[in-house]
Amino acid sequence: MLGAAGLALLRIRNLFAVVMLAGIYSLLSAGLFTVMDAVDVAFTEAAVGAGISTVLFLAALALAGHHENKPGHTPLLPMLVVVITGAALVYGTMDMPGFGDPDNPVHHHVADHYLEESPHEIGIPNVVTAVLASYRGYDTMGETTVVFAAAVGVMLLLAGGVRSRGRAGRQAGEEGDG
Amino acid sequence: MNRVAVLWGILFGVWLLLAHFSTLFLVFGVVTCSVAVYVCARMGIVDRESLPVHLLWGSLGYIPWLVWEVLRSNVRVARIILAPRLRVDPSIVHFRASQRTDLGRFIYANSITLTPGTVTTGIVGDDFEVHAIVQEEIDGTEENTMNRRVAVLEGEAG
Amino acid sequence: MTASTLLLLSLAVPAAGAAVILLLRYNPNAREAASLVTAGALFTIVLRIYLAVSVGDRPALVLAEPIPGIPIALEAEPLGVLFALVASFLWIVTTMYSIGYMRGHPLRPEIRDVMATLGIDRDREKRQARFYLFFAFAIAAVMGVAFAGNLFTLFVFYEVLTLTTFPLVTHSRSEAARKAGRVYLGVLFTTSVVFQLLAIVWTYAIAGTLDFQDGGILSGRAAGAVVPVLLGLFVFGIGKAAVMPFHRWLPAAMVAPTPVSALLHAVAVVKAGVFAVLKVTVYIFGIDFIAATGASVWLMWVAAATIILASLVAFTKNNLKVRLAYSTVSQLSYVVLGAMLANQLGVVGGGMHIAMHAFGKITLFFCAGVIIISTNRTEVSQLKGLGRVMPITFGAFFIGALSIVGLPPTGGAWSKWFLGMGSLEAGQIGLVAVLMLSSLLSLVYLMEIPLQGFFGRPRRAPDRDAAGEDDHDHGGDFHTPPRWSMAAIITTAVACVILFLYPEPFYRLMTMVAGP
Amino acid sequence: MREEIVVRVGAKVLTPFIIMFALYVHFHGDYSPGGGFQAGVILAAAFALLALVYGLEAVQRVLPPWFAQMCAGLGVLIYAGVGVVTVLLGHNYLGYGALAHDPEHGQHYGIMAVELGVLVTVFGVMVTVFYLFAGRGTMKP
Amino acid sequence: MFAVTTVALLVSMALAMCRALLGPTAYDRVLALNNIGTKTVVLIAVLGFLNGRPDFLDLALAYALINFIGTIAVLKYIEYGDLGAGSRKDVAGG
Amino acid sequence: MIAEHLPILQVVLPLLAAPVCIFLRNPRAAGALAVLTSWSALGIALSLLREVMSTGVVSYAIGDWAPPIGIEYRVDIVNAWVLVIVATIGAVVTPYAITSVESEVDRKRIPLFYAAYLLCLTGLLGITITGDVFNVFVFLEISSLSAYALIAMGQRRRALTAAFRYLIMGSVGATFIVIGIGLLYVMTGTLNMADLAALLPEVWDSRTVKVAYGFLGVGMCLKLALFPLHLWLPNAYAFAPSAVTAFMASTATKVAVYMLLRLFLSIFGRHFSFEVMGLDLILLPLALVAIVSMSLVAIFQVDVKRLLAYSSVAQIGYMILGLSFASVTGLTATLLHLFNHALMKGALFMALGCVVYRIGSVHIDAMVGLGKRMPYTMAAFVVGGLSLVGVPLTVGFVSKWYLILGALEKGGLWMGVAAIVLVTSVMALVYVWRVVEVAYLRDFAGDERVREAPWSLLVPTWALVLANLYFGIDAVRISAVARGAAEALMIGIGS
Amino acid sequence: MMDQLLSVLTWALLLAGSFFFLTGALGMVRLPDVFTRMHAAGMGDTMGAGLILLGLCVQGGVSVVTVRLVLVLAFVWFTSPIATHALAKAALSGGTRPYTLTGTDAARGDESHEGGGATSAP
Amino acid sequence: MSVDLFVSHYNYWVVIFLMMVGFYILISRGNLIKKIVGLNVFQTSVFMLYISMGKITGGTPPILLDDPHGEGEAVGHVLYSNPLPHVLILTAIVVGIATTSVGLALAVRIKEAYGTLEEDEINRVEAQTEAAE
Repeated sequence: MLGAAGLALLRIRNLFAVVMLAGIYSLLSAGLFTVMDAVDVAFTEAAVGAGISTVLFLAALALAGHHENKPGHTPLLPMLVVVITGAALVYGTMDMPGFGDPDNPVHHHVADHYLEESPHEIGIPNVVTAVLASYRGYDTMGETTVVFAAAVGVMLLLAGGVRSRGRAGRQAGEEGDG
Repeated sequence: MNRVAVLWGILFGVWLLLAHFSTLFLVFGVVTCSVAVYVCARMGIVDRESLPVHLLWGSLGYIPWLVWEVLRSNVRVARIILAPRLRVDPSIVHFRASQRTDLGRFIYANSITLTPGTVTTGIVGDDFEVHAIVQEEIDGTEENTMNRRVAVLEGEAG
Repeated sequence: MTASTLLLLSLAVPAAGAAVILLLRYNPNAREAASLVTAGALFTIVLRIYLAVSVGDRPALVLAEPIPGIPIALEAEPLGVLFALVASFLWIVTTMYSIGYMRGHPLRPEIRDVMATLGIDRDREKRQARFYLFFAFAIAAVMGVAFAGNLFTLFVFYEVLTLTTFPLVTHSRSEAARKAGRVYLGVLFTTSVVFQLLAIVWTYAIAGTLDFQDGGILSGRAAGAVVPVLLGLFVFGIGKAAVMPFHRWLPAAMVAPTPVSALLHAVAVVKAGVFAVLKVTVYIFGIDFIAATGASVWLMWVAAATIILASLVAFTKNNLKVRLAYSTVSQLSYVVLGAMLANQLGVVGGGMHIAMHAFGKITLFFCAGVIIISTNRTEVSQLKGLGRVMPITFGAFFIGALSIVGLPPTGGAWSKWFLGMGSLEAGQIGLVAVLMLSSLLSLVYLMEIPLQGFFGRPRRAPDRDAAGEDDHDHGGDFHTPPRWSMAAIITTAVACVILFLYPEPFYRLMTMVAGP
Repeated sequence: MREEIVVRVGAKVLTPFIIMFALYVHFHGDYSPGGGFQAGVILAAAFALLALVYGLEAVQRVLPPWFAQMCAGLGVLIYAGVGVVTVLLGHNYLGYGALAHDPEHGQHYGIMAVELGVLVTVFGVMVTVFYLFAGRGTMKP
Repeated sequence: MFAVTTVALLVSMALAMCRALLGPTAYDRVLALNNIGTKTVVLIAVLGFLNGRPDFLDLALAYALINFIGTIAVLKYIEYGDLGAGSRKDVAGG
Repeated sequence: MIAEHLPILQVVLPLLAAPVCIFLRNPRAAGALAVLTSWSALGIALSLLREVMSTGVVSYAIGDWAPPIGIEYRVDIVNAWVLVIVATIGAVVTPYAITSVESEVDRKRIPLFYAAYLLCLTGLLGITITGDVFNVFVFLEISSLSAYALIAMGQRRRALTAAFRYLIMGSVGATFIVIGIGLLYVMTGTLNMADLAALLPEVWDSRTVKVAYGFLGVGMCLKLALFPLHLWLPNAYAFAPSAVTAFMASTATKVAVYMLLRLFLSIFGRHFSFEVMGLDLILLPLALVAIVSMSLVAIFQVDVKRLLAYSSVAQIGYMILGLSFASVTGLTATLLHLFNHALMKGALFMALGCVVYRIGSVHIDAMVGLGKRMPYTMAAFVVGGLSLVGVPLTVGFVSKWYLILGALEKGGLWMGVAAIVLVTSVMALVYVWRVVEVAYLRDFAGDERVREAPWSLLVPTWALVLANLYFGIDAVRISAVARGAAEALMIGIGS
Repeated sequence: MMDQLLSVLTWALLLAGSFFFLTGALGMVRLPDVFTRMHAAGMGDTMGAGLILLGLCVQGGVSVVTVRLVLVLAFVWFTSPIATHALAKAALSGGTRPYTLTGTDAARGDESHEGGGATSAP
Repeated sequence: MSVDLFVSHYNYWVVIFLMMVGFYILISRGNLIKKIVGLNVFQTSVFMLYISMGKITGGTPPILLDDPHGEGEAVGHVLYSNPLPHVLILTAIVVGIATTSVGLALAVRIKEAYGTLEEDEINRVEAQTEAAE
């Protein structure tokens, strides 16, 4: 289903529809995350995908219009790149431990510690929160900063209306819309 | 002010239902509800429309009826869909509703939409525009049951 | 004052002089006085270093260490002292000369007009200041080359010299000057980076050091085909030695003002090149090592070919300065040849040729410059009969030419003699023939000028109107040569003769280098 | 969109619940999925909803853009500040053990403070970003 | 039995997905999005029971609340072409 | 007490300053804060380097959690070195930005600009200092996001498209890195670098690790703009505001190169990189093609900023070339060139910034005769350019020296590599000299009012220029540090 | 006994809910235009969700879980008609003509371009 | 390639397929917004890859069941999925939305400056501008 959504995204040229499908994609992936026990992730994906992302996309579309041109040339090169990348990944997964196997190294080294020690060390039942905010709290701080950086970036780009014209001469086209 | 308190109470009730029960969370609950209520009050959205406490009693009767209506129309629509030949005859109907307040219209419009087979597509003043999957779904008169019941609901609370 | 302090001063004095020049850039007299004083001071310093070295002292000094194990170090050894002595002495003379020359040199008319309308003479002064400034820097770089204590230092100052002379070459900023600047920088830089630097790093990779040492640092460490290849990289990489096919920059650089051509492109820059070749052969490879491996035989013939070909080209050139430039190309390869002979006599001959050719060639250039500013003539064919108007100039030219050809009673005779002997000792009879032939050629193309000057007849009157003020001597376009310039010409011409009579200091230095 | 009865009333009714729910998600992050980030997003979404219905101006009267921007920066300061406090208390950066005698309590406090920082930043950022996108269309004279 | 329900939900999601893919109008896709949203809410609820950890319904709750915002944004986008407008007259010029 | 917290302060200080910049709202105050912050960052970086040189690896466990459990900051000589590079450039460019930015960015946006700038600095320092692979990704994104915004601040509208392209390619790179990290994680169960280095040898044979290697490599190469993946760089540098270009060009790609070294040599280890994966054989041709083709392209550019941007791609080729030698000397060259290239590109772009400040363009035709009008600026450009070419007595020479030495040490066909390096220096001379010639050997024809750039721009520019000269003359110390770092890298992190 | 009863009840409710969901989904595929499909979708939203959640409530008994289920249900029932209404309105303003048996436009005409906003004034 | 391999890895492959679809959209489409959508899909799929790494068959979400202050006897026999990938992906999602918002802001600005969102049209405009200069 996700694949179908993805392919549809590829084909459809009405950006509005694309955004809708992207929303569906996000919804479905959130469902998948739930299936795979990642409730926190699903929650986040839900909040982001359904709440903010769609709204932002629509806002951007409102400013930028929603029609996409037909791709002009046969995209052979991208296809090649994608096929190679995909093949490499598949090749790489060959030696990966099987899906869901509890003996995988992933589940032992550090994860064991989190699951076994966090009740004593931190004492909250949601291990994800414990790891997020304490064991790897610094990552989360980085994450907060990333979000902040995004805000700074968007403010730099969009605040204050139309920019003053630079000396180097900017062309028309900007005059048309604000 | 009264309404604010009521809203606060409702929110806090929901909070109690949701959250763990401990001192800490009670404190959090108080904070949470206060923040929510404060923001809503600032927005000016705590009023008769958003907090129809006056309809409480009336709705006790209305909701079960509505559920029943929903069930009935669900079955009707299911029949249409499952029929080997699609027998749809969609149309859009305009009619006047007899509700006096926006709240009443809101309830009526939502009730119409909630019952499958009919969708409110527009309200201008008291002019309702409803799309129905088959013509017969709509009883587009001021005297139809739902209209009357909503009006009664609205009217009871004054 | 210790000798090593003197080394430092030999760099610092010209640099400080440059700073003073910069400060005094709007006051011509003070500026030029500063130049002269600096030049004199430098010569004194070098003289004192010479005195120290001639008694066997080897003052040394480490300036900095850019790369661990490879410092920028100065060391005075005889060959370097010889070079420094020549360069610093000639700087005094050239400064004198250029004071006259730069003031007397008429600007290109279009620029003069523009400046007149604007009422600006400042710009010209500024450019003259720039001239002296970079000149001083270039001399500092030359001193660095001369006293380099290791190959790396040599390379550093070699590059600095290239860069500081670039503004001098493009002094006029005309399209021709820009083009010449491109060739100049392009050839010198490309050869030095692509071949020379490669050779240096390679040497370091093999020997683990770059210090100049008696007997060479590579001897015994390198073997096989590496040696001739490496030597070839050095010889071609030192583009300033102007071994064909990398000689194009030298004629191109002739667009520079004549003092620049005189000092730098007849003495300092090109001599830095051949000097470096000598240094490399003597102190990096070691002449015995080269002789033993026979690595230099093919390069001897390259040098020989350059000698002959450049002479032939010189024949065809009508422009006086360009002809002199090709003559220089040819003469430089004498030194290279001397180095490649890899025996005592060859090295002594090469080293002495650095000095002898310097004095001879600078005289010629001085004369050419005087001719240019006095008559505005640049082509050989225009000079007929001028000798009678400018007897001193053409007389000096004659003496200089004799020195270049290698005829007594001038210093050039000695170096040619040693080179010839060296060739014989190396068993290369063919090279002796080459030397003879090239001397003959140079005799012809150089002697044509004074002979035409004295005995030729001007074909027609100069086309310019009488200038008015300075024409009491002769009609038309003639300006009296500046006195400062004439003094310089006489000095160098006399020196050529003196060096024939008294070549002792240079000979002694060279035997210290090459062994008895 | 004030004139759309259905949407307006619906939004009015739902907004308090959304806000409350957002904060619930935040405070309850220790026990169930959720936390500062999700809460921030939902909270911002609530304001987005209000802005959609009542227009940007009306919302900005309640929640001015400068306030949102300040929130965005403040959250980062709170988060990083907790780290600085622990450093000042002699522990390593973000070593919440410093915040109370009992390290477990310290962890609790630390996590709460930090989550608050995340909430504030995410809320501020999302609102700011939304304001900017939505406001750009009407800004033109 | 939860499994059966899950399958039924998945099938109906797939059908809705078909609608999303087929279009033909953008509104069909919005409808599909909306529908899939509701189904996801229910699905998450059911999955909670299926896994024996039914206490993660907050997620469903969040969805129920937020999905709605997206649709409102769509309406606003279509009707006004600008998400920030206060009332219709703000965008009267187009 | 503060001394032991230096590693974290290094990153947190600019991070804290960034929101404060926004609160200040006053351009001057924000600028002053940024300057102060960047200088303290430099101080911290220097003292870290000193500490590491004297006591060895410094490890800082964030949140009191011992390394594989929590996130670790791990400073060894290599990243202390890179920290110093980044902090130095930051400390020099920030004061420069104060004047430069005023003329190129809206006054209203200036505090935001500094916030983004500081965030970018934070990100770069964070990437460098951390000992946790996922943390790398997080800070990578901090720096990238702010960089996108900063680049888009350029005056011409092409800055926008340049930033967008950078965003797309940068995000792809970051995503590839995430994939790579994920694959590594799945094989070992840890994210800590030292831990990974210890655990990886057990699973070297698996195809997953090899693919992870590939993805990390490609992702990093996208970020550092190695030749076929460099498409975002020229325009991004050409159209960004001058101060941003100066900062980014001298730090961003350097940090990416550092990460590449860290990943390939410290984590995977040189045995795996060179003997199993044949990294040297893959990188060598790419680096050579990058050097030659980009130098060629640079020769034909008419926009000087873009010219230098292409030259940057070529210079990155030199760094990668040093890596592909797989020897201590080669790595020393790489690490030195990290520093040296930062110095020279910083100086060059800052000089161009001065030109932009006065005449608003760096088109080569606009720079005619500028040597007279802006003597100090153009002199800075000349020295920087000579350094780029690799003339002795400048830093550029030192790194080139090691590069050639590294090639010659390997002998045989590597001679050719050395020759290519040398020939491309000549190409560098050509493109630098085009500008010099135009600026000095032609007469000025522009606006008579054009004069020398203000001191506030010249002083930082010349600070870097003089550093170029100083470290070109006295490179013993930095060479020693670089060699020490190279040896540390070759030994690997685990043992 | 009680347990079994509850089980059966849950089964029934879940199956009924699934039925409505499936039917609605089928309708979404079969029905001719977006408006008619809305009706089908509405089925899932109302009865489908309602019955299933109710079934889960029965299974969960009186607990925090049930509270949440009820809340979810309440929100779904509350938001779904609003969303549907919004969508219908958007579709109409966006210029989609409702499908009719006769093929003529029974409702109002096509009056605006999408996203343009010039619909009838309130 | 045995059946075992397929059974235990098929979901990775599905995820990889999705990833590649996103990647393809990202690099082949000329429309800037579409590119961002592609980036989103690409990233989301990578998240799925991570999450599937963390899944343990029969595991439950890593939210501990027993009271943390209790004796903890339940910890032993309940199998929890690995929380670490979840944490990482939470961070990555946030990063993703941050990137998206900046990308959209850029796209909006590009639209304003060029009047189009198509890469080839932008290139054309730029080529014209350059020619005019």
